Amino acid sequence: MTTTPSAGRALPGLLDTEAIRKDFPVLDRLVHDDRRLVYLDNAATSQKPRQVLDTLAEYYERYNANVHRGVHVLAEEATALYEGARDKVAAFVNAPSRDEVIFTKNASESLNLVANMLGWADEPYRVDRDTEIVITEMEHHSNIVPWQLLAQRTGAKLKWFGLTDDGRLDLSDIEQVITEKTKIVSFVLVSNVLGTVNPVEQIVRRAQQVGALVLIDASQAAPHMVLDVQALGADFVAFTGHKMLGPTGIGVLWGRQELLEDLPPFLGGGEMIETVSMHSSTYAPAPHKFEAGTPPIAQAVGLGAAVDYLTAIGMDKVAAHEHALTRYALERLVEVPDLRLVGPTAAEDRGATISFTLGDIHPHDVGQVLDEQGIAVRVGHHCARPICLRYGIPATTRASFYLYSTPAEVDALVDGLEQVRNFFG
Amino acid sequence: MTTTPSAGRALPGLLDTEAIRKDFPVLDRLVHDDRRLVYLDNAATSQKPRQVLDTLAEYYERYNANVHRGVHVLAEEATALYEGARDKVAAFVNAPSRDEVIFTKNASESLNLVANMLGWADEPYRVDRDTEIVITEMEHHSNIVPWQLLAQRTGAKLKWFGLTDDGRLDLSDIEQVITEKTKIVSFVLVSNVLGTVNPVEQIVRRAQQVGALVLIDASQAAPHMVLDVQALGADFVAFTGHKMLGPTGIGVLWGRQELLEDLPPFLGGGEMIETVSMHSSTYAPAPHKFEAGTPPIAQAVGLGAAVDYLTAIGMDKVAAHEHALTRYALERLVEVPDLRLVGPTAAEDRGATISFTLGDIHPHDVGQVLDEQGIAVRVGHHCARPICLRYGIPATTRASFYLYSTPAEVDALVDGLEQVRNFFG
Amino acid sequence: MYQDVILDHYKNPHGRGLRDGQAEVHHVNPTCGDEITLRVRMDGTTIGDVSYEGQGCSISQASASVLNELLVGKDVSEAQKIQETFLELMQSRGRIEPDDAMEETLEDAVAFAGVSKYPARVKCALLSWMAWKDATAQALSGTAAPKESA
Amino acid sequence: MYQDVILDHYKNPHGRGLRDGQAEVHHVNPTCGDEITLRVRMDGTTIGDVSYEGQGCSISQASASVLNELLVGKDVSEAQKIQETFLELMQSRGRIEPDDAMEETLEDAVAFAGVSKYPARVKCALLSWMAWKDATAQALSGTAAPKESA
Ligand SMILES: Cc1ncc(COP(=O)(O)O)c(C=O)c1O
Ligand SMILES: Cc1ncc(COP(=O)(O)O)c(C=O)c1O
Repeated sequence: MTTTPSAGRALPGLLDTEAIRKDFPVLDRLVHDDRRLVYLDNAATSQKPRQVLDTLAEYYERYNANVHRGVHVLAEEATALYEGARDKVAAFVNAPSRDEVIFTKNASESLNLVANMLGWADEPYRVDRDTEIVITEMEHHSNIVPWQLLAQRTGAKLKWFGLTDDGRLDLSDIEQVITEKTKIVSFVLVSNVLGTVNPVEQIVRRAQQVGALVLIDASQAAPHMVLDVQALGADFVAFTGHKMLGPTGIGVLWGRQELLEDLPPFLGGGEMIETVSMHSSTYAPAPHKFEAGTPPIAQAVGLGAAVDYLTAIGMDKVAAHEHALTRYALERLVEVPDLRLVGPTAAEDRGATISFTLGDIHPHDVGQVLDEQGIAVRVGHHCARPICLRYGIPATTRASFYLYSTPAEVDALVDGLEQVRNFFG
Repeated sequence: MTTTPSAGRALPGLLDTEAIRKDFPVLDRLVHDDRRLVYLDNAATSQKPRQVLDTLAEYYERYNANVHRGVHVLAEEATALYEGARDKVAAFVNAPSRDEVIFTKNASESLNLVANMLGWADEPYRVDRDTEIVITEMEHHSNIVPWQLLAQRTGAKLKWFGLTDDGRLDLSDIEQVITEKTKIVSFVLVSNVLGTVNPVEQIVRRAQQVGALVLIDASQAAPHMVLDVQALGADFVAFTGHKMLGPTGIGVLWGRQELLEDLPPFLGGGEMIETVSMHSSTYAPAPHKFEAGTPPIAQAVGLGAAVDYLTAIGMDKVAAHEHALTRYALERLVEVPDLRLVGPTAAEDRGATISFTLGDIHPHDVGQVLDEQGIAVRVGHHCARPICLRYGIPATTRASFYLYSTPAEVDALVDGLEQVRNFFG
Repeated sequence: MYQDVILDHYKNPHGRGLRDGQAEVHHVNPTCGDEITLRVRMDGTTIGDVSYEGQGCSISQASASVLNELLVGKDVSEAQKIQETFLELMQSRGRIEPDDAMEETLEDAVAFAGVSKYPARVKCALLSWMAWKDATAQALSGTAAPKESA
Repeated sequence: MYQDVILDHYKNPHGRGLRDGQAEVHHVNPTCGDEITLRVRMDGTTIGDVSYEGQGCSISQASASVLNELLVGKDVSEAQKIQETFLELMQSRGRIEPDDAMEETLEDAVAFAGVSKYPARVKCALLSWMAWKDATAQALSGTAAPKESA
């Protein structure tokens, strides 16, 4: 098979990727000597624009200081930058208050933070032996293991929604799964394997009926679509900086103010206290109560720059670009013989993450042969092994797109898969 | 008072700061229009050399990918860089095995990690109602609050060593403080307020007698002296990257391998598992077991570059430089009328952190007037309020030096304090 | 930031010391440890007395002194307006250039305009004002137990 | 990395399937989910049989096939030496250029030299060899319960 040249290049809704790609130094990289990198591993982590890298460099070269407690210029400036990043993130997700934005190290910490708060909370939030926790079978391990640990340690019961054959949540038994005993429902907004966008409203409505809290894992949503925490109606929303053009080492937890006030702290230490004596301590108001120790200052500032970059382009435009690309990719991938999609086959209610198997060829081999052509995809469980168990497959190959991805890269993938088949055929 | 010019410039043991300072862009910064920055807030955070910033930039511009699970070039390279940083840190602290080095987000997380492991551990490590935790009155809040939380949540008793009038640990009742009931003794190697270097051997010996674990908070030691975890004889050692020329957002916990194998995980999520099903999970071996989610990849790599920088200079040389400077600073500061040192007055067993009060002038005012002269010091409790309570003072002014600090900066501080006195006299 | 007015109040504080009042509050600035104990005595709707004791930097000390001078003897509604104006000024990050009307309202307190450029010090300047607001609310709602000086 | 030898073994694996043995182990490569169940039958100190079943990529499958071909019939001490040589080669990160002696010891397994450059794949290549080492130790110590094919 040869490339269908530029078949996809005129897709309506695409961004000006030629301009955008100039901002991303790594996209010029050659791999395996002379192959131009085709980076289709965006669900694992995104690349960073020069604007973010410049912000990081400038922070360290001019403003670097510890935050919050200093009266000197650098400390004031660093604090203003760090807290300014909080303002930016709050605006980005339409938080009612900046004080609802907690900086963590990654989405995993954000999710663990909620699980731990609930384990140590007083009534009515406390998770204990007589209560239930609800997740789904399509969660990332970071939204499974914290709840397994909490269930083990408190005696609470862990329940979950199963999946339909076409990669969507099976909510047919929602009233049996979410019950009066449920304290927390935690689920992913966009699956990092299937690409599925989940029906938030239906789940939130049922959770509210029974008085359960709702935590949404928006790690694969925040980078790709308009995220409005008020519209979602959840109590907590977690996401991670490195997948949305930001640095590694920074995550976010948004939580409703009353809850953050009522719930106990997680990590203890500097910055999160009001007053400390050897005998007892009181805690600062949120968000500081949940930010023990020197925060990831430069990383928060870098995330602020990433949010600026995304906002300047417009998250609706980013979503439209990815939607057009996903539709094109799905169309082209069904042409590949023996390719089986794992996840929704239509572009509707679906993100730009596409998992598949290719005949009997093991994903490791698929990924390796693609890599030899410069095409970077992810292979394996993608930290969501229950999905593989559910569909009876050892692993998948996953291609995932972002605002700099192009139809030509989709074509390269399709051509690459043809080579894989030839090689192992 | 006028500067005693270059009185200190010929001190034996000083590093070639002229050369070193060229590596630190921020040190050229002018503040308040035309004042050259005199950065004496190194105990709060250190500045970063160009070598570290270049490493960060290069990481993001060429190698950025998520680690551990990829078969593509970038993922392999990023993993090699991340794990290479672990090797560097392991060598830096003379760890018997690289697998004993856990990357966290800061020292506070490292300390909380140990507290949480012990709370959920099985016998013989488990901290519960019948057991005791020992800390000291000179701990940073990050080594107090986690133990207060653990004590509250498990019913264990929290005990501590008091301080002598000259700013040292009062170990006279060591046998009553550390007893057969003690499960963990956690203490600071170098105080971030007093500068005191604590007598590790005596405490470790007693802890081993009663079978208690020992955690050393080396946050103010790792940046400034040779740190050898084997020589310390502790079970865990915690420190933080941003104070040792590294980026923000990265910390380290070193722990003895058998302990890391036996103790339960803390944060759950991607990367820390071996195999996950909805019903149960098993965990990866250490260090991964304790590194849930996407780690601070770039920050670890940056810390590796910081460690390279420090190692090239030599930690013994860094210590000698700071020792000479501390001796000089102590000499000069006693000249300042009404200045009262808080902490040891001699340079022996003492780090390059000097806290003091200046008559009745509130530290906030001291810091502000110094800042107007471009001199950055820290004022307040320095996240160690019990020390202020112990010495009956509201707060202190703290000047802290590092490998790029010079005798001329000590002189500038002394002159600056004279101006403070004139202003509020 | 250290206007002469501020230094004067710092060196010669007005109305320092704890006297009788209907409500007492204790406020702390956790970032620096400044503390204030403050009592309010209402005579009807007039601020009869604001007495205080505490430790802190020149800014927090001078600010309490200015507050005492400015609010005692005023009607509570007027005092509240002054407090709001002061709060607005302090939160302006140096962006408000006090006009004549503001100067008339704030009198000596206008000298704190420069402090508003220093976020870490704004809390010092506001410490006594927040304590006063809190204590006054308690005194007016009658929930507080009367406090007497020892 | 995909030498013809490797692809041949992948497409036509030797000794695949579970047969009788004195010890059985199950090993998993958590980073990719490759799995192997492997049995060892010892005839005295000779490797009587190595039988296996599992799922995985071409590298892990081919490696098990090569192992079977290479070790069955050998004395255990010789087999252990071969295993160590293979381990050394795989952990060399591409830095060992196999010499004649190594080629003689490893036969077809020498084709995996290129895989050693790919850290993520080294574990695939070693999966069956680690499983074999484990199972053999169990069989020799006599701690394992005999396994029979169904
Ligand atoms: C002695 C000591 N321990 C712990 C910490 C906490 O480090 P971090 O804020 O990076 O978590 C610090 C510094 O703030 C410190 O000086
Ligand atoms: C859906 C989802 N949740 C959570 C995470 C965890 O994010 P992090 O690894 O940054 O903690 C990821 C990404 O790895 C993800 O895709």
